[in-house]
Amino acid sequence: MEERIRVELVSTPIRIEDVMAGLEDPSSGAVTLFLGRVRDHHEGHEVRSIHYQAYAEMALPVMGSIAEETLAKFPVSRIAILHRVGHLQVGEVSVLVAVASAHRDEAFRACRHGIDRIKQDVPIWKKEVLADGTEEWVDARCGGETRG
Amino acid sequence: MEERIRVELVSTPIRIEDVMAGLEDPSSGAVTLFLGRVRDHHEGHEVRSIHYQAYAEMALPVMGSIAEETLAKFPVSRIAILHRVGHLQVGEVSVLVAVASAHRDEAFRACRHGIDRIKQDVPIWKKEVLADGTEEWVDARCGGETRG
Amino acid sequence: MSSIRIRLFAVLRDRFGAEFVALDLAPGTTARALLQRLAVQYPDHARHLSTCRVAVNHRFASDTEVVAPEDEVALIPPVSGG
Amino acid sequence: MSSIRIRLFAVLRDRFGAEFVALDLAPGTTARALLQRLAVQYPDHARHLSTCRVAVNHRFASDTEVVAPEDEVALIPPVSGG
Repeated sequence: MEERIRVELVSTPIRIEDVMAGLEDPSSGAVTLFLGRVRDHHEGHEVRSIHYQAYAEMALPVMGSIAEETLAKFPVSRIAILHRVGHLQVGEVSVLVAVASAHRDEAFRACRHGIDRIKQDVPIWKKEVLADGTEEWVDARCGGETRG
Repeated sequence: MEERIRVELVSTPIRIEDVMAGLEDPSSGAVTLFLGRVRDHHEGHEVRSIHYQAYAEMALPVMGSIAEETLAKFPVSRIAILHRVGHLQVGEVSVLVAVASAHRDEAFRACRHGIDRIKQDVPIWKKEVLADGTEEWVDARCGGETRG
Repeated sequence: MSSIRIRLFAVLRDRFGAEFVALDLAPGTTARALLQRLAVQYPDHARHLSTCRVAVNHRFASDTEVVAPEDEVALIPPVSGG
Repeated sequence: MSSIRIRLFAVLRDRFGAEFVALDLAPGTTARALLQRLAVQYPDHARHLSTCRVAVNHRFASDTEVVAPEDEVALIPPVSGG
């Protein structure tokens, strides 16, 4: 399973090209990628930056389970899930999910499944730093956050 | 419209990182990307490489129309569609569709729409070079090709 | 009667061994009629011609669109890009 | 009766002003009972505690899972990663 799955929690910028290189597989004609980036707005207020806090000892195995579950559920060959922690500016990549598969239908569905499950279960939290200097933890149950 | 759409037909390798940089937009929290790559097999035979031929004068405007149609149909902010032509080896990227949006649901749906429409209407054809040295044009109506 | 040069691609270009095929063009010829005339004139390629769409000036033409001598006409076999 | 240290994150860590909260642990205490005991002991945080899931040894625990003193227990507020 090792080389089919790449799961990482990182504190430095996520390098897309590196991740894509790791998904190379001559039998996979389709690759889908999802990137989550820090947006400049959330529910009507202006966001300056976001601090991501993780329960790392649990987040990593949960990300690993999601990767394995995705490989079991869809006929895909490889998956990469990376999440960044620490202080991120607007525009920086917070999460990456990439999937390689023979065909595009399953590549899209598997990638979507991966990011949906991450947003449900991975113990990572974001605290927004707003334009007025205030900071607040985002509660994923309220408002549009789960659509992010 | 200019800066929201990037459409290119290229004869050199597609550089993902460059394209992603062009999709940067502080209001877009979600980016989806689809890459089509040359697979080492197709309908049971072994593929060595693929030659892509385009009717360039028509392919570019059709790609542009698909990009505009996608922006009109989904609430996405930016889209890039690149297709490579010429001789590609197994593993090389033939097509890229990338979409930036505020939320992930529309980013996934718009990206999927883009690649589906490309495979329907863009006048580009592939000729496979098989392991036994024979070459043949792929007929997208037969077999699994439209699922690629 | 004027003549028109029709662009060929992919499998048709290989079969004809040329990038163009010329056809006499009666006034009022539609895209569909043009394709049928070619199939009559080149019965060996009729099966492949029947799978083609006609493009006029870089857009897919409807069956009833009339082709003029100054138009850029191309035959579009089933596409397989991506 | 033994005691257990419970890990806190995000909004709870800020509210408690600490990375851990200690709780006396009667034998047979379930994950659900642990959360209820905390809410009684810290009524100011009861509303936030009620939104948490309990993790035992890095996995989400069911309500009826029994917590042992040597387990690593954490409270997981609604996650907002991605």
